[in-house]
Amino acid sequence: MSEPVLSVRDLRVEFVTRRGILKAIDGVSFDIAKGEVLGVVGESGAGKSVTGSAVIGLIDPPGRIAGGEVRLGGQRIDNLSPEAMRRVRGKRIGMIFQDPLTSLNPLYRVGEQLVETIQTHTNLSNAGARKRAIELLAEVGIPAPERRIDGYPHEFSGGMRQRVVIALALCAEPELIIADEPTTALDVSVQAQIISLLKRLGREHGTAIMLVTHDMGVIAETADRVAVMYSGRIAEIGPVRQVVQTPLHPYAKGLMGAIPTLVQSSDDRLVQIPGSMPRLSAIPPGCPFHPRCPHAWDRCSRDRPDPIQHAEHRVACHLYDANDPTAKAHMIHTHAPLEEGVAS
Amino acid sequence: MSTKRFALAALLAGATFLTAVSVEARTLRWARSQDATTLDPHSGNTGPNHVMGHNIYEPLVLRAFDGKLQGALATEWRVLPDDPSTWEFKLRPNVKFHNGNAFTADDVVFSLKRAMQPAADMKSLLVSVEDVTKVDDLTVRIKTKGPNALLVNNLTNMFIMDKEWSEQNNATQVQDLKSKTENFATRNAMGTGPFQLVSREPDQRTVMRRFENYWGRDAVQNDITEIVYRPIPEAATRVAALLSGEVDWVQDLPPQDIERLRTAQGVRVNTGPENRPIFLGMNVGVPELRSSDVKGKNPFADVRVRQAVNGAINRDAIQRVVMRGQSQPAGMIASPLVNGYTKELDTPPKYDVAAARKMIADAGYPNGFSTTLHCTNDRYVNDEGICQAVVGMLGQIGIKATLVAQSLRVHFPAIQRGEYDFYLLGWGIPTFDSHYVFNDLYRTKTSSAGTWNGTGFSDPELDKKIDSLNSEVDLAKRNATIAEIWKQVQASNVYAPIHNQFIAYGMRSDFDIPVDVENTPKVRFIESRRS
Amino acid sequence: MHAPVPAPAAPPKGRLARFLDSDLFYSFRTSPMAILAGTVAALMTLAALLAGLLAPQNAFDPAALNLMDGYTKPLEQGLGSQGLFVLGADAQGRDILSAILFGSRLSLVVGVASVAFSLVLGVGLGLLAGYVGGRIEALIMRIADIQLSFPAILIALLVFGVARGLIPPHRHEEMAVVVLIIAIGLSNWAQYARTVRASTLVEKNKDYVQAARLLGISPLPVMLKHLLPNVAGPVLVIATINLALAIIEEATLSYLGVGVPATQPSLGTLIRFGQQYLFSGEWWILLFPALALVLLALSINLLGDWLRDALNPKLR
Amino acid sequence: MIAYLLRSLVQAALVMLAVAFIAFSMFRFVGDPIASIVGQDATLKDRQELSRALGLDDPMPVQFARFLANAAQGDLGLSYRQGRPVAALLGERLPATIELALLSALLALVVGLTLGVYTAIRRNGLLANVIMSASLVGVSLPTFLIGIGLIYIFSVELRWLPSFGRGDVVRLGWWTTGLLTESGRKSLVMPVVTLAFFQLTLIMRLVRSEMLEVMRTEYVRFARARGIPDRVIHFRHALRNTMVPVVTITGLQLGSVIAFAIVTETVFNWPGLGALFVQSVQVVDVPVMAAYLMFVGLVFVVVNLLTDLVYLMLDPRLRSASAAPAR
Repeated sequence: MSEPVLSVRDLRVEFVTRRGILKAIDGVSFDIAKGEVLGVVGESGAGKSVTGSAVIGLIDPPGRIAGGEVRLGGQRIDNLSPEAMRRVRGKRIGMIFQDPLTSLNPLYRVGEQLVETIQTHTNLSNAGARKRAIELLAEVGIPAPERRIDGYPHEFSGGMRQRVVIALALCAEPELIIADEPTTALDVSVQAQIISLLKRLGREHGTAIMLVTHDMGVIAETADRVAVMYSGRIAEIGPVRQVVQTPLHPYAKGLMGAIPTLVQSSDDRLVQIPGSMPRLSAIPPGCPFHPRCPHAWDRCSRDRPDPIQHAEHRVACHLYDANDPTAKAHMIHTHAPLEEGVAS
Repeated sequence: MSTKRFALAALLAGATFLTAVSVEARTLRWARSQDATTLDPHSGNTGPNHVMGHNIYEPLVLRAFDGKLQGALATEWRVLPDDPSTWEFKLRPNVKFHNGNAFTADDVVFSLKRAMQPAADMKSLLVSVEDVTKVDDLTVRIKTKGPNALLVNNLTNMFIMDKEWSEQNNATQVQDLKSKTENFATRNAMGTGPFQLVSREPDQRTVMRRFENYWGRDAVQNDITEIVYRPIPEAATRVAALLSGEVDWVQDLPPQDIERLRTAQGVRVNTGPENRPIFLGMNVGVPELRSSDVKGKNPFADVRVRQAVNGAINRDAIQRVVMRGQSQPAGMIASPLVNGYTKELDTPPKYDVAAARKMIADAGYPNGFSTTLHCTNDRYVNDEGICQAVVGMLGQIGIKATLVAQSLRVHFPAIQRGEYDFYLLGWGIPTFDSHYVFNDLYRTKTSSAGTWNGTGFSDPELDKKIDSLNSEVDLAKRNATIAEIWKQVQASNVYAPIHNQFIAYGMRSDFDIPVDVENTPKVRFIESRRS
Repeated sequence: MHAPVPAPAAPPKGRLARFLDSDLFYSFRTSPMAILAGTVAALMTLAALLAGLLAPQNAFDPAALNLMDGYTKPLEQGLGSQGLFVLGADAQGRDILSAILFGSRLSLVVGVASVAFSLVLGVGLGLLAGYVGGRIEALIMRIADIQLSFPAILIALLVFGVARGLIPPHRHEEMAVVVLIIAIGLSNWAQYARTVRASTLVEKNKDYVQAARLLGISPLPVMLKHLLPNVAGPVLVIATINLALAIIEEATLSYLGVGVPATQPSLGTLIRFGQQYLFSGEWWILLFPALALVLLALSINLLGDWLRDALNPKLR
Repeated sequence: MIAYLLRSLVQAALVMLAVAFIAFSMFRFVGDPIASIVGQDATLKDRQELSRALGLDDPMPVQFARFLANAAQGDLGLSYRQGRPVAALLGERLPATIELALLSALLALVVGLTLGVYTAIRRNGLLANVIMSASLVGVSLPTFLIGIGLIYIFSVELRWLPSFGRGDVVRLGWWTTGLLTESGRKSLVMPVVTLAFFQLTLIMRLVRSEMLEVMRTEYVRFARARGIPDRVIHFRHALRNTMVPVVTITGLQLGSVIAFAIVTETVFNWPGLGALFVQSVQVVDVPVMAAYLMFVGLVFVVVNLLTDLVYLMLDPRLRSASAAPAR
């Protein structure tokens, strides 16, 4: 297998506050291959967006990258100088923000913003950059781009604006696109269009895409692999089909239960997880999920689970620790469907 | 501005070719708190207006820095032996106006009549005049309605304009503030004085240039070629300007700065008495004070209360602290320069708080009473400070006075309307005669007399005596009446005299300008000192 | 089966304890500038309030002054009363320390009262504008615009002039403080109105307000309950900063000679008097009141500045 | 857009009318206008005649109507004190105040913007913190104290700069300027600095907080995510967006500089409108005060209009909204 486009190892991001150091991201590792779409899911506050920001180097004080490494095409980028990192942004990593209404500077024509970005990363002349901008707009499906290029953002509809945002992210044909909740702010009808646009672009350009969202539907439809985050850690990561259909981590199970359209389990049960994700300032020791976990036993509140390769999944749960003799007992006695998952 | 001045200067040089001998230009930069309201010499009877007048225009007679009467445009004057109601003035020959016109009797007749016009503020000094006639080119007679032995005293600020210039420029009528037009003479001037007007920007600056054909040029003892007069209302700014050398002369130096400036490098301070007593007036005429907690009666109507007020004022402390020594505590409303002044009368009432308290109690106010003291804050030397001190002193005898200090523009008319219960006033006496004091301050208020009597004090017997002074030609007899009146008004205690104020001129040390008793300094009398 | 561990119940805390644990107090505790400013402001306010007890002399009672103490230098004995004058005496023999205490009391009273006045006025008008809308809103906000564009000092001068015309002359002095409060208050209300109106507009469009409307219930009481906590922060910040402005404004009016009576000098009046002695060597008459004024205004400004940052977490 | 302008003009006229009414009515009762005309020896009869001639006996509405009618014709009356047409008085004083106000506004704007941007970009820098603290001291210093202090230091002690007035001015038509002479330029320094000080700190703090606000917006983050250099982000994206709210408030602030000059002109004896106003207040010179207020109102209206235009220029959203309100 060729080298992944993005390789994140043991990434840790901290926020220094008066109540101590908050660990927003704590030991996250994952890869994204060329042309692959990695979905990152989790509740808000789980650290998905922070992971995206950390990769592109947009963690602002009081936040900081406290450890680990981020490699882009094999090159470490987490320790680059601000100026070098700036040149990576937009050029090699594109980013799409959640709200197209606020992502564009309202005082400049979309063409100006496109040309500015293109010229930042290429040596194109004004005319050349404008030509390229029109091509980009056409590519993201904006009708009459020659005309619309001189429009102001407020003259575009929400979906069209998100297309402009995508065009902006594509300006320099980046290897990786981080899409942070790209459809959340859009109408349902528009969401599908944007998703298919993203998929098409990823396919055509071979761009790796990190798709951050809390919408399992979008993930299931778009991603090749998916990472489930909880309290700044990856609870489970694996191919989208497996993770969605046979989640291993108790949290993932609960999460997948929330997608009735995709998980057509026989009894139509919608798994609810009692409680809520802890605040960053109060992450419990051991497994952060243990207070809510129906399978938790004393070890869970003591040892932090490391990711364990389990079939095509990697899961951070003591239940799957083959070296722990008690683990199996806890699993068997509590949840029948899990056995099926493991068996298959 | 500078180009305009240059053009004017060039024009001037052309007109007066006598100035071929070049003299080194020397400018007197002169600052004072207020500006003249107009240059029209007959339009407003105020000190700042006369300051301008005395340098551009000239009267027939004037008072020098020391207050001595001397001839200006008149060389001799007398009452006609056969007619005590007619004065004759011999005019100075070979006098030229700034435009080259010769000064003649026509100009005098024109100017005096102009000053008697209804719109003229100066008319009150000429009420006794019936007619002015020309005898010949250099002789003028003034006929009065009855004998007026002191007429000449009333002419010291009566300026003579060029008749021809006035006619040419439509300035024969005194500037009338009722009509919405400006008089040519408001901002232009044509006199015989030692300086001629170059430019005037009201409230900003007035520039005058030496008149080379001035008749008295040889007697002038300085080489000042130009005057730049600038009003600077803020006292601190004036002093700063003097210290920093931006002005040469500050005409009204605050007393507190005198000591410091005396020791400052390059600055000279001259002080001296002004002919202007400062005093408090008490309203005895109203049945009930408007501002008092005593209802149904007027405490000031009781002479014991007035005596108590007089006795409660520590004039020495005011002189020492408020005035920094720049005043002479007074017991009468007349400076030593005034006819009728005596040292005995001027001895201030004894400062005795206990006695004053007793008098107040005797009058039926053992707990005192409240009233409002009205005061100027922009007219006299430290006027507001005097009033503050008085309020404190009266507080010690139980009179709770609230101080209201405001501009003279508000203060003076209210006095004239008799609206105040208790007020501060100063009284300059340009005629140097007691009659001016009696007639305006003590006489019963009518349309032409008692105009500044805001006390409501009225004594018909006294009025008769005051009026008799107008036509009394026997000076000895007249002086006896004056002494009699003084005795009577002093006993009334209706005013509480405080002091005669001194004024202080601060200047750069290459000037030495003596204090003018009328505070209308005439620059031609300045003796130059070049360092 | 392991029951989920219940979240630890927070121990019940008193109001004070909650305040002491709040972000606001933490921010205060860790900002040396805020502590310093708060201490200075508190001390000056306390001293001013206790002026009657602390001051060696009743600076507002002319009868208590001894003219012969005039111009006593700092730390010297007066010639008249033989008393010690720590900060010297002015031209009337008024103890500068006492004058500053009494003067700051007056400045603070005028400042606080005028701020309260403009706050009530501005919040009321802002609510009215935001809630009623339409022409009334347009009118109020237009007036607010105009008010904001005219400097407070000019408005205050005008109000002062009007009041002078309406009040009979012999009552001018007793009314002076009230007039001053109204004059300054009337020149500062617009900011409150703007802030409150903006918040009201936001609140007005919320679902519960619409629901109440549909149900025919007046949404105003509920709205106020939601609204007031929201605007409390910004209004408090504006009020603090305006307090400093009001104190300066009062000083400026008194400096221009249209403020309080000279026998009851505020800090501005003292500076006006003191300025006359700028060159004559009696520096203490100007310097100490000026320092007191700047210190008072600066400490309040610092507090306001800190408060704004502290209440606006985005800035942290 | 024309309707928009028309509405602005009508509003402006209403503002002017209100200002005129306030200007006229407030000082009508204060003091005694007659006192400023006649000298100390005026008789009661003189006073009554004068009162009649000036129309001071007429009912208030009549006086106001007369005042308005005259003002509309450019006749602002005759100064009670100087006996000269008020229009001429204002005209003489106008250049001094305009010159002072414009230079102060320019100084306040340039320095305020620069420092505001600087302190926003270097939020936690030492110098930025020093500047911010200094600005608070500046806000806490009353204008008159700054003036007094400057005079004491630079005129009295150092003798570098003149303490009062405009110095020599050059006349250009009806305009006068102090910029063309050395003494004129020197005279401008301290009043301009004094007047600009307060506005400068206000603008600086406003720019800083608005810019910080803008720097937190999504589009700035997005611009950073696109690799746009900081310089471009600060000065192209953030600054222009900062300018939208700043322009409104700054515009009004700068308009008020003219009236703010009251105190500065008094301290420096600057021969401008503000000093004239204070003098007029002291002597109850109603026509001058009324005219001055109307002038300030006019400045407000004009500045407001200009601000609206700049606003339109800066913000395309408004532009299209006003061009096609139906959208």
